[in-house]
Amino acid sequence: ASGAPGATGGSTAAAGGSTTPALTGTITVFAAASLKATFTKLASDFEAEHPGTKIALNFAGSSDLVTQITQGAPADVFASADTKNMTKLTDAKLTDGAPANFATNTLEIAVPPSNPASISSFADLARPGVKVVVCAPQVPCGAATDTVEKATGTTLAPVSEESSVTDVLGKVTSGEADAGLVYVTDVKTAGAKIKGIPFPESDQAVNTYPIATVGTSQNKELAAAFIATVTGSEGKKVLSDAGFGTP
Amino acid sequence: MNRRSGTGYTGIPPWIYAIAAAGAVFVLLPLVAMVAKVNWPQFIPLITSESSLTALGLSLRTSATSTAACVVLGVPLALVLARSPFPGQRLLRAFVLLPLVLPPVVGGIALLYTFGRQGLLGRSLEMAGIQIAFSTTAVVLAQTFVALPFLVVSLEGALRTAGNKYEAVAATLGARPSTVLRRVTIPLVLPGLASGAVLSFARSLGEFGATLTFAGSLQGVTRTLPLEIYLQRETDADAAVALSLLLVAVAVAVVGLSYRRPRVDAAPEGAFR
Amino acid sequence: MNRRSGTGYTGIPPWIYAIAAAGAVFVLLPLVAMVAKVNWPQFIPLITSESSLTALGLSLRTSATSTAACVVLGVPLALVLARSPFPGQRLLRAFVLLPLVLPPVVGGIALLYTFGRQGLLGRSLEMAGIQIAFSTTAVVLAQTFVALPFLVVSLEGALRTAGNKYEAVAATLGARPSTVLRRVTIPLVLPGLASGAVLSFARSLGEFGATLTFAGSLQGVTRTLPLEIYLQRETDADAAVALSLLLVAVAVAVVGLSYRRPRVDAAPEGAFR
Amino acid sequence: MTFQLDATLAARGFEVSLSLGPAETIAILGPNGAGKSTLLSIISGLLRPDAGKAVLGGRVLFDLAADKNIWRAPHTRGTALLAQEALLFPHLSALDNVAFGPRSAGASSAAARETAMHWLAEVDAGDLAARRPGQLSGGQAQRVAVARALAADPELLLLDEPMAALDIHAAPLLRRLLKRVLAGRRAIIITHDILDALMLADRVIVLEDGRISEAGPTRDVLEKPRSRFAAGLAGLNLVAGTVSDAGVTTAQGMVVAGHHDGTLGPGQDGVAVFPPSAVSVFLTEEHGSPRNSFPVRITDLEPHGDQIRVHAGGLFADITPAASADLGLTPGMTVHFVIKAAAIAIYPA
Amino acid sequence: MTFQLDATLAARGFEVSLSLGPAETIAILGPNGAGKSTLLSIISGLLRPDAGKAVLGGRVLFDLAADKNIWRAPHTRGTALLAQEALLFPHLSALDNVAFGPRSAGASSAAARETAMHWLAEVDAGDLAARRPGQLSGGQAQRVAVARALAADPELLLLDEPMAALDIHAAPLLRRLLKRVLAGRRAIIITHDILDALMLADRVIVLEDGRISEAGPTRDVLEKPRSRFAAGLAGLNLVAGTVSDAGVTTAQGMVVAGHHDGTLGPGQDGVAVFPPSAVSVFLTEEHGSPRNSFPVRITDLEPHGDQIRVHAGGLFADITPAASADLGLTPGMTVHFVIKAAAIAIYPA
Ligand SMILES: Nc1ncnc2c1ncn2[C@@H]1O[C@H](COP(=O)(O)OP(=O)(O)OP(=O)(O)O)[C@@H](O)[C@H]1O
Ligand SMILES: Nc1ncnc2c1ncn2[C@@H]1O[C@H](COP(=O)(O)OP(=O)(O)OP(=O)(O)O)[C@@H](O)[C@H]1O
Ligand SMILES: [Mg+2]
Ligand SMILES: [Mg+2]
Repeated sequence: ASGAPGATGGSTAAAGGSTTPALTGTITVFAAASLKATFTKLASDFEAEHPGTKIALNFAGSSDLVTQITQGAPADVFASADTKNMTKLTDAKLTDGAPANFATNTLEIAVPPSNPASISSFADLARPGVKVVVCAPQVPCGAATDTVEKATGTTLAPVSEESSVTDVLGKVTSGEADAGLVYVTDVKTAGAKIKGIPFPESDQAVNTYPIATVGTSQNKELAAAFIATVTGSEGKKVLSDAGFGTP
Repeated sequence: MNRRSGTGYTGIPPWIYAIAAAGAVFVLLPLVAMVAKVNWPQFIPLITSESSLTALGLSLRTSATSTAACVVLGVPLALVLARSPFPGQRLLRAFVLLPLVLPPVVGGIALLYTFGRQGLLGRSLEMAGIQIAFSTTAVVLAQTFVALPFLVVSLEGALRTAGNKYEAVAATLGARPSTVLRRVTIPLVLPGLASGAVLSFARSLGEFGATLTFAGSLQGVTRTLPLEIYLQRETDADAAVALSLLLVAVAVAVVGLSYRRPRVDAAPEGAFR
Repeated sequence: MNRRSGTGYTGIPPWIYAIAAAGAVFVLLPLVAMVAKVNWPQFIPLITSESSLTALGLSLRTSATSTAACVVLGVPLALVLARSPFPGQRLLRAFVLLPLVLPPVVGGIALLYTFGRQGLLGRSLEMAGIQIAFSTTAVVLAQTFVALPFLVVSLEGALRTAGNKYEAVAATLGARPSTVLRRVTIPLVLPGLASGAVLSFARSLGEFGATLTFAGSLQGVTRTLPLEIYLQRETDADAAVALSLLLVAVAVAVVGLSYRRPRVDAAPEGAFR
Repeated sequence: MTFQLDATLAARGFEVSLSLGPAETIAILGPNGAGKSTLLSIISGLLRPDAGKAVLGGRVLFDLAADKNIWRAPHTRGTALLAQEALLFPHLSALDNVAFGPRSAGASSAAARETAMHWLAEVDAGDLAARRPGQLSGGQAQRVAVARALAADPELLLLDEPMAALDIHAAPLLRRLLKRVLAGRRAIIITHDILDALMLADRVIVLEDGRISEAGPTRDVLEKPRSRFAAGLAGLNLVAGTVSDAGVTTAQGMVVAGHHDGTLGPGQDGVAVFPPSAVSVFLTEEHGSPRNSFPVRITDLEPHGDQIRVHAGGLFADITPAASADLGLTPGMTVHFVIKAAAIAIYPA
Repeated sequence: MTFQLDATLAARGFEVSLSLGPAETIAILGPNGAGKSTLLSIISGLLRPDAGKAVLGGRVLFDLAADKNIWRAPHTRGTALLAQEALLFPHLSALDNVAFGPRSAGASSAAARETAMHWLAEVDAGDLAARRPGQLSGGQAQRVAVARALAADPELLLLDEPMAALDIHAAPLLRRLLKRVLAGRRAIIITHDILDALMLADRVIVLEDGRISEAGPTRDVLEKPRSRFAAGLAGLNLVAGTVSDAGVTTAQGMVVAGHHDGTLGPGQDGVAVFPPSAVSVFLTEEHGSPRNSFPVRITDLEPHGDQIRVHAGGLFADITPAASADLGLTPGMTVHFVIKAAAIAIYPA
């Protein structure tokens, strides 16, 4: 897997440099909502680089997107926030070729800037009286939380198991909860409204973002070119600026 | 007229039935599609699973409570809006309707800003020892917030349509305003009030966004059936759809039962005796 | 009575005002809290950004269209439910109400199952060259689906409250059912119809879950203001709240304008002349 | 070209059959709750009887025989109903209310308004044209409602108490208008005023308890009433019972002596009818030439023209105020009503 | 302990001031739209006048003087209103409708129902107790509404056409009931029937165009009417104009000769009043002893008792049917109304 991005990255550079006239038309990219900022930037960069192309972006939760694609939505590219949802699509034989992983994300403890419960480690979250919110096990960040809990042997007693990272973040930024478990990238986006506390155990649960061309795509070439941009150096830069790790 | 023995007059042009049928089909088809998708062998264990039943119980309890809260708060609001003209009435009406347009998630955020620990009232409430966030109370608050406009609007329409003739008669017979309200106004607009309450209940039962944002999602405490469905969807959309049939069934039962056959004589004094 | 010169009788007990005030505060406080949180220097560029304006325009257009669709489909449904008793009427009413209880996301999935390419009707539609999902039409369909019950329920309440005396009179004067409908029924329940339409419009304007699932979120095509707000919230919750103030402002304007001062003489024949 | 009706409605104990000539007007009289409004509702199609049939000028309005079940909708019947409540459309001006019928019949807006203006003027309500019903007084609303029914110009006009709520000048005016309009027209008028029947109707029908108790040309019914109600209308006393040689014997055993023409056999049902002016009042039982003397308890005394009307035992007597004062009559007193047999007419019930 | 009212309401051209003794009943008469119902609405508190004051037994009902602005709510006024429409509560049985007033006054449920049953029986509607208003006929509903107003037992009873829609047996019955109930009670009754005024009221007030045009003891008003309306009530002809030596000169220049007692000076406003029986009808202008002969066009002929009433030129004459037939009178003809000056009474307007 580590070789693939490099290879495609190279071809993208070639495509950008050459005057290949093949890249025209429009593709629709279905991307996880957490990719909004990065993909918006990548898409506009791509359009600038390849005049005559248009990248339409459709953001929603990864599972929503999968449902939409399996129900025949006109998607060309699917970028998922976890491998589980991508697997649903490959199982349904709706991808064109194997998905490529283009980013990773790890958990971080988020606390309000004042850190009212004085959290400094993962173990602190299990202290009685600390109001912790986490993601529900059904969603990727919740699965990751579970993994970390198992790995550390710490059992959390959350006051709420949210269905998305955004909801966890919302509880922490509003000061409702004392701490929450979210992704590094979320802490970064939230800026001053939140303080991130990294913890070493987060390595135990790395979340991977895969991307793939949808089998029913009418413009696989353009789709492939966009995927190349995402997985290529330009994509890496934009993604890592946003806090994503590289797979 | 002809309420009992005849069906002499129903003034509905035939083409109205055609459109009504189209409308009904439009609403029913998606339900049929849902039912068609259900994987029945998987369905029974799913809806009888502990988490589903807990969520259903919580949903019914909180929806009933918030419907009651809507009636308590909404009937006075509708009365004031329909009966006593005052400056700023239009503005008040517009504001009361706002929870309708706010995307529920934003509504939830607004509630957090108000009743949350750091919110407008939160601090005072916390001093008073009241903790709302992450509790079942929060669920009820969220549901009441989104469902209240339904009751107010449909009741106000009914109150306006009914007019206040009978209330005035009651007053000339010596009835105090409270008596008039209890014995004349409310009984007369009962169909409107029932519609409103059913709408509120249904909206509360289906409420999801505001609850998620404001109250969180903890099994048995704040995870209502819609939240359970939403989570279920993360892993299996078809299962989520199946689970929502449970919600649908509950709603059909409640709505079906709450609209009794209109009383034979509920209509105002017959004109054609 | 006393519609013109006097304010002789309004039968509202004083304690009703107190509760109404409490209700109003409950609804208004979260709005105040929202406004208080707005970062004004950031607000103006945000709401005037191209994506916001595109989304707002799309929202207004689709909501207006779906309100019209609700009126077209809902008025007949309400008439049939209110006026002509038939077997299975209660069941039909319950089913028409269902979109209210379905969590919107599930509603969206159900619509996909119906009108999607793989759906019940989707195949036939596709053969006919019609693609609905992920188009602006899909947005309108989703909004109509969730907003229709509002119109039906509030109009049915008003129709029942109004009774059919005047319709019968009109028929005895030789008016065909269509004429009765146009010149008597509709004008008489105008307040109820207005409430219903306003509710539908508001619900359409705030619609989010079903649209996201069924229509997707493509800028300029299907990304309405609530979807824009949802996406905004991924990055900045406060900005999302600020953006929803735009929605609130639009709604207040529409509701405020659509409820005109009730006509001086809209109430039935004065009893106390 | 006649109108023919048979209808029963068990829930209201209603069972009536009647017919109407091409240009005939009949008046329906009867006590409250007799079924008069029910009759008009059935004819106009607002109420469905349990069984029966109605035909208007060759057109079947309804026929509920088991194998037919024909039911014509109200708007296709060619009848127009002025109901007992005015029920003006609250959202239309008086003019538009009256123009409603012509408009529904297909007239242009301008033509309909012209017709409406004409009828409004006829009922002396021309100056109210622009008002909404909510701004009209009771009598004004009633006039506009009458104009609305007349403007519909139906084949059969149904008027339920058209004179209700009118003042003493408007009532005669409307009565005259109706007389003019109804000449050469088919109409059924419900009224409590015998004057309306006399002036407007060719025939009267007395409805009691959902059945026709009397029918015939107005004068005949008033001169020879067979029911208590019709006798009351005519201002006559009526005692019903079984005919005997002496006269009429009531169920209570009271015997009213009177003259009858001999065509009546003993044992038949018959009525004894006499005017209140033929009744004398005595304080004690006198034995004179009059053969009828009944002890009765006075329930009331009221002025009646320049006489005093004494109500007692279901009968009434008209005497002069002077006589009343002389006798010191007061309600509650027991007196004797004395009637000469010669003043009493007896005929079959 | 009197009732005193002053009120103006510009929108309806209403300006009335009246007072009522402790146990007095007054009847309000007047044409449609005169403001009769408006008056009752103002008294009962359903309509707010622009200005004025009302006091009932020492209690101020309203006082809208600039510095006061007192306004008592309807339910605290001690008045009960029977409005022109029955408006029975549609969701309550007849019994509960009647029990509504007593219940509101604080009676126990059982006591209120007992009172209600009593009043229902009084209006002869005892058997309708369990019915809903939708199941009552027009007249039945009216009776229940009257019972409801009476059961409220107010300090001041306000009845707007209580006899409307009643049949010929029910109306006298109710009239007698009201007479009994109103003895020793304060009440205001609106009616179009002079008999009601005669039997029930101590005084009558004639309202025209929002103003009192006549007031006084019933008999006085009927014997010496000053307004056209009151003359109509009394069944008299009335011509208004300016007094001259010869009699009364109308605005149109017609001179009606008659006798007056000399207290009237020329130039004053006066009325000439004469009964229809004093009017003779001639086909041509005759010069005989009668000094008054007016050419008029017949608008209508109608039966009136055993006479024929000839309407013409705003006046009316009663003649025998034989005379009418002899003269061949028909509407549209021009005839001469001839009246002996001695039969004409002239007095101030
Ligand atoms: N909707 C109804 N349901 C049941 N019974 C009714 C209904 N309406 C009227 N009735 C009864 O039917 C009978 C006839 O009523 P209808 O209205 O025809 O009387 P009516 O002759 O018009 O009397 P009125 O002179 O009082 O208007 C009455 O006994 C009345 O109580
Ligand atoms: N709501 C209203 N707005 C404006 N004018 C009105 C209103 N109601 C009545 N009027 C007018 O006020 C005047 C007095 O009406 P009111 O009802 O008092 O008459 P009334 O004497 O009771 O007549 P009736 O004998 O016909 O019942 C009428 O000219 C009427 O048209
Ligand atoms: Mg009737
Ligand atoms: Mg009136």
